[in-house]
Amino acid sequence: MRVAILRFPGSNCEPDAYRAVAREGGTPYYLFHRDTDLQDADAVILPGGFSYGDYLRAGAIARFSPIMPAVERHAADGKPVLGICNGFQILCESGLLPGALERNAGLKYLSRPVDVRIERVDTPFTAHYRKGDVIRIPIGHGDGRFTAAPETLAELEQQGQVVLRYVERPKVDAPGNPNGALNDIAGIANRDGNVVGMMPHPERLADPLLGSEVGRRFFSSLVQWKRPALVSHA
Amino acid sequence: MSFRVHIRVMPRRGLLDPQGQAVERALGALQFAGASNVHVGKAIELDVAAQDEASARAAARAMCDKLLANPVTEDFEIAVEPK
Amino acid sequence: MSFRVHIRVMPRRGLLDPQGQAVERALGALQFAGASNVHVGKAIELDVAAQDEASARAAARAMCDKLLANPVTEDFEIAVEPK
Amino acid sequence: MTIATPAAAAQPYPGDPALTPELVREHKLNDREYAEIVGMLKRPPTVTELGVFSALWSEHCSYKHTKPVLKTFPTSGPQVVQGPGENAGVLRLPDGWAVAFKIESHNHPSAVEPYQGAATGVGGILRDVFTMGARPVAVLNSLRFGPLDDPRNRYLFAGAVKGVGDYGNCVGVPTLGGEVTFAPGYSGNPLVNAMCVGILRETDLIRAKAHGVGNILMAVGARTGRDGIHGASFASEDLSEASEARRPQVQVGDPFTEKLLLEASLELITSGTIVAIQDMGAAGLTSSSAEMAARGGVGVELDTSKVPLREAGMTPYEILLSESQERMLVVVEPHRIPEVQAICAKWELGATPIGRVTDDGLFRVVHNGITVAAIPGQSLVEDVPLYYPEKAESPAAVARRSATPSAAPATDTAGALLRLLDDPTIASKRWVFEQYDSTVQANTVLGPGGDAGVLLVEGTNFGLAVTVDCPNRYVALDPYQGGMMTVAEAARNVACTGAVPLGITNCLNFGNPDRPEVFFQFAEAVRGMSDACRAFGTPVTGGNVSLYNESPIGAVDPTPTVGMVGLLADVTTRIPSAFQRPGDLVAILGTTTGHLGGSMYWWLIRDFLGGPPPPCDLAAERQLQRFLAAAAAERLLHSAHDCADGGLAVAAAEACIGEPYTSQPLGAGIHLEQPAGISPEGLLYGEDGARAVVSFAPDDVDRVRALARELGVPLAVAGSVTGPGTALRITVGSQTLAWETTELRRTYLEAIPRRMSA
Ligand SMILES: Nc1ncnc2c1ncn2[C@@H]1O[C@H](COP(=O)(O)OP(=O)(O)O)[C@@H](O)[C@H]1O
Ligand SMILES: [Mg+2]
Repeated sequence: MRVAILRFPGSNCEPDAYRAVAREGGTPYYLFHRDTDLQDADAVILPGGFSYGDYLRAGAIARFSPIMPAVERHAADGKPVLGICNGFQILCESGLLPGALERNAGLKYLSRPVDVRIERVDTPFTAHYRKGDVIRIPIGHGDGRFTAAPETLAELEQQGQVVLRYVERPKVDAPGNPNGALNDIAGIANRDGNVVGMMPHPERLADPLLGSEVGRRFFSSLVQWKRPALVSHA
Repeated sequence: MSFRVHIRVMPRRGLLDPQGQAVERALGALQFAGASNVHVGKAIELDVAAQDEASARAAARAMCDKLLANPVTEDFEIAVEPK
Repeated sequence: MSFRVHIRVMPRRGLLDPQGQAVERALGALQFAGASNVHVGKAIELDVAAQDEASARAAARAMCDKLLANPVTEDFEIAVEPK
Repeated sequence: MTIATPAAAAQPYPGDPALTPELVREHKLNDREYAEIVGMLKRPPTVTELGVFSALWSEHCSYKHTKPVLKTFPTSGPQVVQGPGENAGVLRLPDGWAVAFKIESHNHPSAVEPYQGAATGVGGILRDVFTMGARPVAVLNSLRFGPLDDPRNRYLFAGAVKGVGDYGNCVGVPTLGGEVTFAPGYSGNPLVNAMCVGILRETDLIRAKAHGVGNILMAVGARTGRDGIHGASFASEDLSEASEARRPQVQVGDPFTEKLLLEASLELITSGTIVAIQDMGAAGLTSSSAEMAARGGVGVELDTSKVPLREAGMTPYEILLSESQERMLVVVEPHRIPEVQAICAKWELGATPIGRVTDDGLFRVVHNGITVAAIPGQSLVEDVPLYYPEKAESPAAVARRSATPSAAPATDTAGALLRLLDDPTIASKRWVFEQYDSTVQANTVLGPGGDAGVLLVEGTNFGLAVTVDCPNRYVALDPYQGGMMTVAEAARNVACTGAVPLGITNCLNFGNPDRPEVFFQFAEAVRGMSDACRAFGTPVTGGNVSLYNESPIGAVDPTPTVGMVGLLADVTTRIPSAFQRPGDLVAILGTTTGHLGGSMYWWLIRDFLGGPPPPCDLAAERQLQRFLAAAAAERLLHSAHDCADGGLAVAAAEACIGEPYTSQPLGAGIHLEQPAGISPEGLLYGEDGARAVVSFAPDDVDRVRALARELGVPLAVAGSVTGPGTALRITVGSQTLAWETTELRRTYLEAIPRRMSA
């Protein structure tokens, strides 16, 4: 599985995604924002970081990078695209995913663990989890409050496009939803389920040496992903 | 000709504006009792070279549509003055 | 009476404005060739209850001095309109 | 008297003001220094030269008051690859790896503009590390402010924390630790120290030494504006209203450009394209070029009219002294300029030739063809007049150390624990470190909140433990003991994770050295630190001095902050600080004498800040460090937490409290023997050093005891960990004190957020 990992000026989690893919036996490689060809990628990851310093709005400038038209075509072909954190923000800005990621309700950057429930297991990134699994992985963001117009939100729920939701464990002394995201949304997919964006960072807990590797299955799912046979919608 | 363009990008009415709320609370705490309905957005200023005011304004609108404002969550206003 | 107050808080001239620079470069890359001298600051809107326009303005200035603008790095402008 | 011929000619730049005694004084150069300058040049300096001397001969750049004392630090050891004198120190790690690390202050800029001051402090220390060829893998920060009931202090605290966070987060380097202390002495003069740790292959190490006559100097990165002109001399004066008025243009940080500069610099270094690289930090282009030339024993010629500017009409004086951030000076062989430019262009950065290496030993500056400065380069950097200030301990300090509290002993021994946990200096710093990305780079094994941060060195299975510490109260009461204790506490924190302490960097924050009591503190603290470093085998690899930390209300507490790194041969053996499992046994390591002098307990509960601080027993500390490393290697311990502020009771409470994200804190039942002559307060809240609270499986008790005996560490098995939501019970003699751990946790977690939302 060839996995293109995009580097925008200011990306800083691309080595983390690279390692996570390589560990599961995939073939990661970097592409630069100025590239225009995905070089036969089977999947694309837009990593975390601060593309263009997050100046103006997170992801707003990166979405115009020369590489993005190729990503749009790849997505339109139904192939897997994952945006993590800043990558999620770029996907929303570019319209590949609906909604927007706004300043955290607490107005502060937040680096902490969150508990998220896997709501969908038929995406290329979550197939190795069981529906309802709750995993604890880190977030690190200042702009992670998922927002969408009421109609969009209703549609996301109806279509089952919510992939990850923040949950609160009993008797903890911190809110389960760290940023005020509507409907506790931590990650969503597009209609076809091939494009996924998420605020938490599974790639940061994917190495046995770190003491927890609960994030690994996002990458093992991807590396072993087989595209389902096309079902005609006609 | 060159125009100075002032753009105000504000959170869309009805959406949560935590920053506006925080400022409103802080103003209250500082005893600025008369302040209410506070919203915080972005101010962008730039020079635009254009034939006339109308085209400077049109250019600024295009910039907002494309880049400067997020159509999902923000509204914008443009003011143009000759330099 | 109540006034609608618009405040623009901008990075002080001469200080580095990385955000303005990034936006200027992005506009250039998007072929908005005519844009230059871009600066990005904060826009704040609020209602102020006051006797008259002058005291609304004075209140807004006090808010800027105390809270809304950083006296070391930012300058502000105030516009007041009756509601 | 004969008129000597000038060493080299230089002319005023058109528009320069006349050289007057007032102008000389405004440049913070005294008569003696001015005479030395004239003697060195054999003519009066130009105004540009005056600016250059002012910057390089500031305390900040020249260490003119402190050099002789700093020379007494132990700096060698088998692990030292690079000691003091470079941008950062470097220690050897296994398998060809090395660690570069350094700490630096940004106190004065942060007092004026906390957000930008702290942000640019982080930016500067990152550059110090990546200019060595190391990739930054961790930052730490040490912060000190006046009490949080003052809104100005809250503003400074909030701004500095946001500045540290925004910068490091954007560059993508995890913040793995730090400390925050609040005390009245820091009102008006906060301390903001930032540390960076980087990893490199030892063979990729590059030193900031210009060589090769004819090689080209290039400016890489951001354009030069009028930011922070005279920042170095500004850092070398008391904070007064006058300095408030003449404060330089604030330096604004741009972490986005820093990230590009980081990638470009590492690519320039590892590709072998460049000869040397140094960041333009304090005193900008002047110090970077003059210091690189002096280290290489060559001259330099700069053409300031070639420097890319952000603002039109800057004079050579302004260009030389600008402290615009995110700039590098690079030395390149002429034929490689295109390669350098290509690498920089890839990272969207400019790279502009602005000068060359010469053979005449001069620091020469030309602007539009006019030579505006020509100074013997070696002398400029090395012949700064040294000062040997007087030192004498103030009688008030002696009296404070020998005093005891006059208020009656407290009656509510149990309630004291809640008071201590609610004090912002002891309370959880989660409000702070959750604003810092602590997991980016995917190597974080132990994040902030414990004793030291631990990270995996990528591509290996070993880890580094990192910490910054300074028990400033102790240093104020007894600078020698306090100096030792600073190193001991850092080492203890590192050791509690199971790591072996390797070496230190330090940031010496003191008041005005011309006052004998301040210089006494300085010299004694350094002596104490040196003794501890020698005893632990942890050499000093570099550091930074920040003097003149005084505000209208007086000097700050002497604060010699220590940054330490330690090695965990197998990162999976790391020990967390909080209890992990109900049923585990709890033991106390070390000797408890009930020493309350200098304690937080006396200060908060008995309203008395004084007495002798706990004496530092270096041998006992060393034995404790050895025990913890050995026990970790055998995977014997489930938790280890040192006793520091607030003593045993606070350490035990913190071990119960753990993280807010676990469902309910654990409890513990602990029994303390009460030897004759020791009060319950002393047992619970005394701050004797060389102690830790550990937990382990009951099955391992014999092995733990044997190891402690073998290594000479006193160990008392004192109780056990109890289940979630149970109380912390401590029996002292016949008296049992009990606390609801949910209440302890709430108090500890809420102390800072509650004050910050006031
Ligand atoms: N400014 C800070 N930045 C990051 N982490 C911090 C900061 N202040 C405190 N911490 C974290 O909280 C832990 C506990 O702080 P402190 O009580 O000062 O510890 P100790 O006494 O063990 O040095 C530190 O080891 C560190 O991990
Ligand atoms: Mg500790």
